[in-house]
This record gives sequence, structure tokens and C-alpha cells, in this order.
Amino acid sequence: MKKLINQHPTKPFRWLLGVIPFLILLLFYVGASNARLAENPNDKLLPAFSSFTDAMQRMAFEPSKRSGEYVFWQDTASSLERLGIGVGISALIALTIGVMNGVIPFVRANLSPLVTAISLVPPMAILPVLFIVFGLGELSKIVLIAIGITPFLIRDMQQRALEIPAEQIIKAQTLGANTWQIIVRVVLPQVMPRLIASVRLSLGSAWLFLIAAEAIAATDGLGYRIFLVRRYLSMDVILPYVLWITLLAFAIDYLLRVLSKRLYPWFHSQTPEGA
Amino acid sequence: MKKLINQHPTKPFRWLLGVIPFLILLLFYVGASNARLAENPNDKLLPAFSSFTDAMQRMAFEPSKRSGEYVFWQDTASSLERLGIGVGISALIALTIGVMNGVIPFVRANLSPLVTAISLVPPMAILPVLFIVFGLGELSKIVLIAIGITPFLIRDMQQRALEIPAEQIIKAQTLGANTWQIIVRVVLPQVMPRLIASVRLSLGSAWLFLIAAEAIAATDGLGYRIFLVRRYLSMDVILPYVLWITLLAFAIDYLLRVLSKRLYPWFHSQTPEGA
Amino acid sequence: AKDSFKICWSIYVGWMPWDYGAQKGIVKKWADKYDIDIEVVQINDYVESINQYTAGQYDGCSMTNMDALTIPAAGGVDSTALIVGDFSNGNDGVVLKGKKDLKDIKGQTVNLVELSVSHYLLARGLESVGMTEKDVKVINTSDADMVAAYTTDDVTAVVTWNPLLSEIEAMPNSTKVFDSGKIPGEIIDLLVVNTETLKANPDFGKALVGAWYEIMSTMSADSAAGKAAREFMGKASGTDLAGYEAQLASTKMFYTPAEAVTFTNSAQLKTTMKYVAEFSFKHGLLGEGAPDAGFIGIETPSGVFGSDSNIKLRFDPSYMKMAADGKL
Amino acid sequence: MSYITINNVWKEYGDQVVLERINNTVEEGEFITIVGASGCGKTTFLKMLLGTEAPTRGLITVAGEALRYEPDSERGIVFQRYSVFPHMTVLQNVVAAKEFEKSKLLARLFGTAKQQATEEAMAMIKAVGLSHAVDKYPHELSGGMQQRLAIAQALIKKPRILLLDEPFGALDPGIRADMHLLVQDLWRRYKLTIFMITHDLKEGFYLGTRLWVFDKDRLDPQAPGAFGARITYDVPAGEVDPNAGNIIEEDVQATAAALKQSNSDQSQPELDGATP
Amino acid sequence: MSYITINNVWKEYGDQVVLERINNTVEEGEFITIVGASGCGKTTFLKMLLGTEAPTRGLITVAGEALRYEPDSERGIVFQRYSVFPHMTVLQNVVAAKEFEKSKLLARLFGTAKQQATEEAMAMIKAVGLSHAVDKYPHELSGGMQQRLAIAQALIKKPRILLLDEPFGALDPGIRADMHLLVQDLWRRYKLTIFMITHDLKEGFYLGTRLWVFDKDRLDPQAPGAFGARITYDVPAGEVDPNAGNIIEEDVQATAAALKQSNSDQSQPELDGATP
Ligand SMILES: Nc1ncnc2c1ncn2[C@@H]1O[C@H](COP(=O)(O)OP(=O)(O)OP(=O)(O)O)[C@@H](O)[C@H]1O
Ligand SMILES: Nc1ncnc2c1ncn2[C@@H]1O[C@H](COP(=O)(O)OP(=O)(O)OP(=O)(O)O)[C@@H](O)[C@H]1O
Ligand SMILES: [Mg+2]
Ligand SMILES: [Mg+2]
Repeated sequence: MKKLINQHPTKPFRWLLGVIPFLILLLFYVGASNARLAENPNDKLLPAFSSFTDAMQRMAFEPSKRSGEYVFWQDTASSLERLGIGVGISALIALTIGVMNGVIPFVRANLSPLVTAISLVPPMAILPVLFIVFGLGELSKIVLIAIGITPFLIRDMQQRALEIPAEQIIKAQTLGANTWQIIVRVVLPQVMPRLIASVRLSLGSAWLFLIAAEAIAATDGLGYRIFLVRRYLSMDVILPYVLWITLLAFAIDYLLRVLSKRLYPWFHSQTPEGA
Repeated sequence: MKKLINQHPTKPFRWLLGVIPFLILLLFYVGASNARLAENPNDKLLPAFSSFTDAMQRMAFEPSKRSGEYVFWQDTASSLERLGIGVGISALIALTIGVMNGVIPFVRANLSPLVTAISLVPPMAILPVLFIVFGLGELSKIVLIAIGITPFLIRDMQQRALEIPAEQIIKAQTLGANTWQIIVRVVLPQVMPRLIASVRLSLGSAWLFLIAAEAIAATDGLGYRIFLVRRYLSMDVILPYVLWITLLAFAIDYLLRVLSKRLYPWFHSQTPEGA
Repeated sequence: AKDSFKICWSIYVGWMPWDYGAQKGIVKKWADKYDIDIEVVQINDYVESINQYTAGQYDGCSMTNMDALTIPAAGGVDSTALIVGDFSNGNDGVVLKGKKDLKDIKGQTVNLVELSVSHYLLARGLESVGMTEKDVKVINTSDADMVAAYTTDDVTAVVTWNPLLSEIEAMPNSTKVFDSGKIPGEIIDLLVVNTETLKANPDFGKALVGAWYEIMSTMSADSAAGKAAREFMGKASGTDLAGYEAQLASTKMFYTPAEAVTFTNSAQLKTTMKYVAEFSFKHGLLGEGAPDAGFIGIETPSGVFGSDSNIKLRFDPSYMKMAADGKL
Repeated sequence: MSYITINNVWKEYGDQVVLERINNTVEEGEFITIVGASGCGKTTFLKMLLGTEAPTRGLITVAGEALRYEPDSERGIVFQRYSVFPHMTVLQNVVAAKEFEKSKLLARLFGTAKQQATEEAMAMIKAVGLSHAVDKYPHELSGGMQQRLAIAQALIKKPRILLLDEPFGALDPGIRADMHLLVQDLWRRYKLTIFMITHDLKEGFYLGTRLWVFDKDRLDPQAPGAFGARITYDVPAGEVDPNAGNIIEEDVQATAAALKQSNSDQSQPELDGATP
Repeated sequence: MSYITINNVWKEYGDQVVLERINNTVEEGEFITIVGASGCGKTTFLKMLLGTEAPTRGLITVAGEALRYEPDSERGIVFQRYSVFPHMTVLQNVVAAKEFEKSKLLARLFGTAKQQATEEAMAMIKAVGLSHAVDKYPHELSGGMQQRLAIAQALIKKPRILLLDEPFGALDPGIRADMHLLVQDLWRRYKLTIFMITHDLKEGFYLGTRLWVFDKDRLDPQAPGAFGARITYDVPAGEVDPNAGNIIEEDVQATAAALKQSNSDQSQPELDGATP
């Protein structure tokens, strides 16, 4: 017998091992759900699977009686739009400030402490201030996402810009590049795949802030729907929505990874795990 | 004139540059506050500084009429306790599962997909379920923190354990170590400073979840207080509390960094920035 | 071991007495009297507290009549309104920014907690001036952030409850154009308990009712003790004595059990519940399987509204009656 | 019978034949140096002796028994880098082997057991000349000192076979000379059987008792992976015709050029130390 | 007057004197190879020529003018590693210099300007023998090819001075020989003035026209930082008494041993390439 550390499962067996915990979870759910439904057929906490399909059928494939919209898709579109704009703007700001901070010592001295301080403020605690400054419309939701993730992204970008070997910066200077040219041709392009990696890392938080923002004031969106139906404990809607969010999160993450690998092959050859 | 990229501010000047943005923010606040207060002396949104000191005087240095406690310190103690327990438990779980995942291929095949899936679920969306499963006592607050940050920590620990050069693991085997010994003597100690680094990274989220949990079910805590007075828009309490949370967050981060440097000098000599 | 029970409550003017009773040992005193344990738990988030009750984590919970119908009852949890504590008499209101008449609300966006009593109040208000919900646009807004939201320019109309309501009303250029005083007795604050638990443990009901009316008599007194109790409750809800008393002024508290019994026995309650059920049905709150507003039976002393075979919400004055008769 | 026999060993990764038809025997106490073009399979061969890779065909036996395909304390190894534990001091690094042996559960020793292990470790540390640095962490040591430590660590288990994969490749020429003396001294003192890969032909000739050259004796320019490397020269070292060195060097460089070409035509070759 | 004059140059880091009293002159077109023990200040000297470090005392002039303490296109550099831009293909790496020159704002060329720059770059790429790999990224190249690219990149700016800091230190001996031929060829073709640091004394003698040895001629064992290194030998290279090599080697190794000792007594020495 080899040591445990040297034993590798074969591919199909690995696959099986990976699926097992999910099956256990599923079984566990079905058991608990059946038990509760046996006691109270109207129980809303752990609905049967048929309730999920009913609810999704209703929300995704029948126009809403009130607005005539397909609620589920409408919610998805709104949320993704907010998430996209929020994350996009954050990435843009982070790229600009982070690279400046990383490359130009004077800018770094000026802005780095402020960014650090802001990154420590819990955004949820200053929500009222946000509303007052940015209003209650779409803007405030985007701003909440931005405030939530931008400081992290900036710090990461700064770090990454600083990690570019000094040799490259010196080399660029010996090739006649000025500060601006170094930024646009040497630093920016090298920081781009790292930006994608950081965005992937911060997407979890972005979803969190999106849901929080939608819970506060909205008329549609995945977070809005979850908090609205939470009022009457419609787990038959909440759980499929949560699953859907998880799937979306996975899909976005996957797309970003693939995109990054395609656009920046030189980057992924450096990092074995494709982080 | 040297290129901007080669100009470094002197130390005192760097310090000054760092302070300037804070001063500007402060000035900006005072201006806006004065303007609002001139219009409506009862305006609560941007209180004058005297209101902050009054409020803090009341909360921190006078016993509450209701319970005889010093509210501010009581809140701080409760929140820090929850945060500490929540983060501590998460770190422990992450260390155990993360290292196992990293070291033993069979465990990794079994658990890694599940952890990835869980890390994608936004915890806010399943709040109702959490509360029902874990009740509403102290436990649920700790669980929310744990659910919020543990998947991230596990994945990070797994990654870090995997990054330990294969040479070391082989070397340990040639020295006669079995799997368990490799875990406790080779992998665990090397992963510890990395755990501290990950915990530092995840503290921001931990605060977020703490505040969210306290807003839903608690009778004291920094998040509870902010939630409680938010309905009266008592910014004279909210803003100092936010500032205090920021300071606490900074202090914890600083302490962890110093602790890690002291305990694991060999680690910090590898990473130039002391990440 | 003693039988032990848990009830939960959330911060609202009419439910603060539970905090006082728990902190001052009044609940424990009554529980001891009936040789049971009662734990009183504060849950900040109102909806969460009802959800917890509905999921079976608590034996009782404070909530409004409408939420009692749409959440536990609609979720199949047979619930009994053990204590009818008060009804909102101006505690919920519609506030417009810059406009002075409810009719001006036409075409505006209205910020409120969707599917809550605020929503119901808005519907009733609109009805009173010959409009329907179609004439406005509703934006779901979390109650915790309502005050901050109102200070922004986007928000011109809100429906909310106290203490948020008085904070908002106090802001310049704001007018309360409709409030629950215009529909007295329709928004009722209850302590709801699980019917089965109550049936099996009448002592649980007796202890709660007994404690409640002891608190009522303390806090309603014009004495120093009464003032201290009110101040205590004010502080716990994040305000002070004056603030709390202002909130009490717009709440019709039933300080004596007799008042509550009379209110519960009146035929008006059944009519109110009919309005509420119709509103709830229209908004899909009675469940997807509900064919009409009467799908869920509501039992009141003056008769049952809706389905006799599916009674899930019961107004039962018998325990309050015992208190009124001094039989506890 | 010989101590180590290598019997028609092949190693293939998919289509690529890395080593083919390796046949050889080694007596106890020999010091074999291995040279060869980069990428020709030297490390792969060492890994098979170590047990982290199995041959795809053929058999290796040690003292008459089939080799165990898992690293164990019979065979010590020193890599070019990452060879010591960064989180342990010099002393701890060497004591660790004793602790692994004696304390199965905690992998830590206390009291007299610890003292005994420490004494043994100190002797070994002295043998490699690190007595003045026992309480330092690896990051406080120079590259040469780290490799001394790695050797001490390997030797304390008294392995019968010591494998060295370019142990001095990352060191300065000056320090390298010191290390040569050290290894030769330890080899004699502990009667080890050593296999050592080096890039430096001179080093190979000077150090060992026997020099192996790995090289492809057949090359298909269209499919550089079609044929594997073999042991093309197996010569006694130490006292040899200096001309032999030149012939070997030319051969190796021809293969190196061919391999370089093929490697840059394909993408990057796999890293040696893929995680287990 | 000489092309480069180095006039009583000192370099100190705090208390530590790295270089002291460096005086020398260099004519245009010389190929100077520099050897010396690790840590004795060779890279520091090159950095001063490059302009990323300023001498603490003394003056360096080039063509009669004080040296600018900032890297510019007058002086080309090739480092041991990290020398090319990983996100650009071979062609882009070389064209970049042209783009920096001609397009101040976008640092990109289009149309005929681009075509012209590409042609020039292709010629240079051909000169270093990378024509078959113009569209590859550095990570797809071997170490030797990367260094060829770094040289092409440096040369396209036609610098008058080319600085090489152990450019072949990370390469295999076989590939190294190729690179020697390449550098000598380019040096002649472009009439460069070259300073090249190497660890390999043989390389130093073989390649340049003049060999400098950096060494401490005074050593205080109690305070190894008290005295700096100087140029202790300045000999014409290429055609020299083989014995000179041995004497130098002995000296260098003595210093190396002393420095090693002091480095391991202090903590880790600073990394060369601290971020700017
Ligand atoms: N795990 C693996 N999977 C596929 N191919 C591998 C693997 N390990 C090594 N190889 C290939 O086997 C060949 C020999 O590699 P090896 O590391 O043994 O060479 P080497 O002689 O040690 O070279 P170097 O002198 O550069 O260390 C290389 O072409 C390499 O690409
Ligand atoms: N920025 C710095 N701050 C302080 N000391 C430094 C700095 N840069 C170099 N040194 C010190 O100066 C000395 C010379 O370093 P340098 O890198 O020039 O040596 P070197 O001769 O190039 O060595 P090697 O052959 O290892 O590259 C070393 O002792 C080093 O610690
Ligand atoms: Mg190798
Ligand atoms: Mg150097």
C-alpha cells in the first residue's frame, strides 16, 4: 500500500467522489422536506421538488399577471446589468488608480493611505450616506457595488503593478520610453490579466452588494425577488433563485477564466494553476 | 528633471501627501455639514462635530439608564467576541479541510467541488435558511460569518498547501515521514502564516457578515446599534461607530501582520511586501 | 422538566412592552406561576421573526393581522391571535414631499415595504380617493433605510410606520396626506401563537396574557413607575421618552383586557379581515393554489370569513376574557 | 549479484520516449556522476531510482529486491533547490528525520529522546560544517550553506543510496569546489552509493568513480520524441584520457542543439516538480 | 580625452562601502568583461553606468559630459532575467523601441511607419537568429532565445554603450557558446562599447578585449563592510598568459569565502532588483 499522500484516484473515480457530497446533500434535503410536508402539507420552508418546478414554470415561462413580463428573465437581466456596470466601472477605476499608484511614487504617496482607509470601512454601515449622495435609483446600486469592491481592486492592481520586475521598467527606459509610454505599453497590458483575476476574486462580494442594494430599493432584480418573497417565506422561489445565482456566478467566473486564457496566453503560462 | 516614474518623494513629504486627501475629505464634510445646518438646524444627516462628541460622550462614558452598561463598550465587546469566534472557527475549519484537500488527493477529489460550489452561493440570499437551521442566538451570527468566509479560506489553504514544492514532500518521505507526519510537521506549519494572510484578506467580509447578522438578530453589538439608530437617521451615532469599526478593522489587521512577522520570520523573508 | 416555550418580538411601539416585561421579570413571574418557562427573544428584523415562527422555531410571535394571514396562515401553520394589543391609529401613514393632498399621488413613484401593511394602507388610501394601485408605481424599499431614502431627491412619496413616519414627517416640506387613523381598527398588532401548542398548553396562553396585562397596567399608569416603564421602552427602541410617547399617541393601545375583548368581538373585525384577505389575494399572497380570497378560513367571534374547512387564523378572545374577569 | 541492477528500463510519457533500453549494474559504494543534454531524461532516471516515477517497461532491483515505487528512507535525495524545510532552523531540519522515526503521532521528541536526537544531528551538522549556524533559518543561509544542510538532512537517515540532482548547479564556482570536497569526504566516510547529476562535465570526471553519459544514439529530426536517451558512455572517472571529455562534449552538444530546437518548436516542456 | 572616464568613484550603502576609489578610462569600442566574487559590487557598478544608482562620491563622464542618472536610450542593457516584455511577441518586443521613439502618445505605430519599423526590427531579429520565431511569446522561447531577443531589443536603439549583467548565467554551457559568438559578432558589427559581467573567468578572458577584476584589496574580518571593492586587475584579454587566470581565481575565491562568511553572519543580502 502506498502512503495516502501518494495515492491518486483514477479519473472516473475522482468524478464519482466529487459528486457524492452533492448527492448526500440532495438526499438530506429530500428527507427533511418529506418529513416536514408530512406534518404540514402547506409547509413553505422545505418545499418538494415539484414546487420548485411549478414556481419556476410560473416565473420564467408565464407572463406575470401584473406587468405582463416574464419575471424571472426580467430579474436576471436587471441584476446582470447592474452587476456588469458596477463591476465594469470598478475595474476601470481600479485599473487607472491602481496602475498610477503602482507606477508613480508621488501618486502612490498621495492616494495609497486613503485607499487603504476606505477599504476598511464596511460599506453596509454607510448606506444612508450613499443614498443621500447618489440617490435611490440605479446609480446607488451600482455605486454600492463599486464602493464595495473598488478599494480591494485598487490595492490589488497597485500590488500587481509594483510586482512587475524593475528590470522591465529600466529596460523600457533604455528603449526611450517616457513615463506615459511605460504605463500604456509595459504596465497596463501586463496588469490586464491580473485585473481579470482580481475581478474574479471580487465577484463574490459584488453579488453580495448587489443583493443588498436590491433588497433596499428596487422594483426588479434577483435580490429584490428573494427579499420580496422572503416576506411570505416562499422557499419554492428563493431556493431556485439562489441556485440560479450560483450558476450565474459560476458561469461568469468560467467565462472570465476562459477569456483571460485566450487573450493573455503569456500570462497563464507563468502561473501553473491559471489562478 | 527626471521622469515622473523615477521621482521619489522624501519621507516627510510623502507623509504630507498621504494626509492631504484626508484633510480634503474633512474640509468637504465640514463645508457640507455647515451648509445643511444653516438651512435646517435640526438636520440629522451631516451633524456638526460637537454632535459626534456629545453622542460618544453619552454612549461611551455614561452608564445607560436602561441597563447600567456603557453601551459603546458593551457593543464593542459583543461584536469583537462574535467576530473573533466566527473568524477563529472559520480559520480552524479552513486549516483542517484546506490542508487535507491540498495534501491528500482522495480528500481533494471528494471535497473540492463541494467547497467551490458553496463558495459561489451568496450567503445573504440564504439568510432565512441559515437562521432557521441555526436558530437566532449567538450561534447564528457566528455561523453567518463562518459560512461567509470559510469557503474562501478553505480554497486559499488548499491552494497554499498545493504550492508547497513537491521536493519538500518527497524529501520528507525520504526522511521516513508518513502522511500524518508530513501534514503536521511539513505542511501545517508552512501554511500557518498563509492562513493569517488569508484571514487578513477576509476580515472585510467578516465584518460585513457580522453587521448583517447583528442587524437581524441581536440586542447589542456595533452592527445592532447602527441598525437601531438608523431608523432615526442618527448620523451623530452612526458615523462615529463607522469610524470606530474602521479603526478596529485597521488595528486587527495591523496586529495580525505584526504577529505573523514575529512568529514566522522565515515566511516574511520570502515575500518582499510582507503580503 | 418544566414545559418551555419561546416567543419572539421585534422593535415596534406596540411590542416594546414585551421587552420591558422580559427585562423586568414580569414574564418570568407569570411563567413561574403556571410552572412553565417562557423565553422572550428579540429579533430585529420583523419579517425574519415571522418566518422563524412560521418555520416552527418559536411558539409565538408579534405581528400584524395582515402578516398573520399571509405568512403563517398561508404557510399552513394554524395560528391563533392570543392577544390583540392595539391597532394603528395614525401610526402608519402616507407622506408626500411638496404636495399636500393624497390625490396628488397620482403618477408618482411610492416607496414602501411591498406586501406589508404599508402597501395595504396605500391601497385603502387610493381606494378612498377613487384610484387604484395602477395609478402609482410602487418601489420596494427596506424599512431600515426608509428615512435615509426619503432625504434623496428621487423619493417624493412614501408609506411607512412609526418611528420612521414621524422622522419623515418632521422633515421640511413634507405632509402626511393619509394615515391609519382614517381606517381605524384595520391594522392590528397581535401576539400570535401556534394553535396546536395553545390547545395542548392552555397555561402558556394564560401566562402570556397575564403578563401582558400586568405590563399594560404599569405602563399606562400616570405615575412615576409608568413613566419609567415608558422611558425604558423608548430607550430600547432607540429613542427617548418623548419620542416614544409621540408614537404611543398614534397607537390605540388596549390597555385593559376588556377593551381588547370588545374590539375582538365586534363584527367590524370580520369585515376588516375580509378587506385584508382580498388585498392579499390580489397580490398573490395567499399562495398560488388559492382560487379566491376566502381560500384560507379566518375565524372571528362574529363568524368565519372564507373556507370553513381550511381555518388557519383564529381570533380567540377567551384568554383575554379570563384576564378581564380576573381569572388568571 | 550486483547491488543495483537496471534491467531493460524504458520510460515513456505518452508518445514521447524519454529513456529506452537502460541496462546497467552498480556495486555498493560506487559514486556515479551523470551528465547529458538538458531534457534528455537525467532527472527522470533519478526519479525512477527514487521511486516517484515508475518505469513503463523493465525493472530496477536493489539488493535483489524490486525497487519500491515510493520514496522511503532507504534512498536520500538532494535537489537543486527547495530541498530543506524553510520553516525549520538548521538544527530542526536535521532533527526532523529522527523525530519522524521515533514519534509517529506528534513527530516531535521531548526529554532525553530529544537530547539524543539533537546530539546525533549536531554531529552531522558539524560534518557538513554548519555548526556555527544551527539556529538559523534557511533563508538566512547562503545557497551553498542550504545545500550543505540538505546533505546533512539526507545523511542522518544513513541511506544506502544518495541521489543528487544538480545539487550545486545554483552555486558560485568558488563555493562549488568546497562542496566537492565535502561530498567526497562524506561518501568515503559513510560508504554511500551515490548518483549525482551535473551539468558540468569537468565536475563529473573529477568527482565520481564512474561517469555515465545519457544521450540519444538515434535521432529522428522529424519526431524528436520517437527515440529515447540511453547510457551512451559508461567510463571510469577520476583517472581518464582528457580527450574522452572532448568527444563526449561534442556529442552532448549536438543532442542539446537538437533538443533545444524541438523544445522551442513545441511549447514549454513540463516542469520537473509537478505537485504530487 | 577618453570616451568614458571614471573619476574616484565610491559607492556606499549606509555604513557599508561597496566600491571605493574606482578610477579608470575606457575608449569607444572596447569590450570589457568584469569578474569578481559574488556580492563584491559588480552589479552596483553597472547600475551606476546605467544611471539607476548614483555614486556617493566621484564622477563618471561619457564623451566629456557627466553621466545622466536615469536610464536612457544612450545605454542599452541586458539582464540575466526578466529582460524582455512577457506580453509581447518577439517582433513586438523589438518594434516597441521604435514605437516609443516615434509615437509619444499612443506608443503604437500604424501604416507605413509601422511597416518601416517592422522591417528594421526584422533585420535585427535576423541578426540574432530568431527569424523563425517572430510571432512567439517569450514564454515559448528557451532561455537562450530569450536572451537573444533581449539583445536584439537593446541593439535596435543603437546604443553607444551596451551593459550586460551576467546575460548567460542562466543558460546551459552548450547554448552559452553560441551566444558568445553572437555577442562578439554584434559588437564588431555595431561598434559597441560593451561592459559585461560574468561569473565565468574563462568566458571573461575569451570574450572581451579587456578584463576587469573587482575585488577588495583590503579586508577587515571584523567589519567586512568597512572597505569597498576596487578594480584589482585590469588586463588585456583574448591573448594572455594562462597563469594570470589562476592567480586571479585564487584571489577571487579568497574574497568570496570572506564575503560568504560575512553574508551568512548578517542576514540575507538585499535583492538586486528592488522595485524602483
Ligand atoms: N511528468 C512529465 N510528463 C511529461 N513529460 C515529462 C514529464 N517529466 C519530464 N518530461 C519530459 O521528459 C524529458 C526529460 O526530462 P528530465 O527532466 O528528465 O530532463 P533532464 O535531463 O533532467 O533535463 P535538465 O538537465 O534540464 O534537468 C523532457 O523532455 C520532459 O519534457
Ligand atoms: N539597494 C541596496 N541597499 C543596500 N545594499 C545594497 C543595495 N544593493 C546592493 N547592496 C549591497 O552591495 C553589495 C554589492 O552588491 P552587488 O549586487 O553589486 O554584487 P554583485 O557583485 O553583482 O554580486 P553577484 O555576483 O551576486 O550578482 C552587496 O553586499 C549588497 O548587499
Ligand atoms: Mg533535471
Ligand atoms: Mg550582480
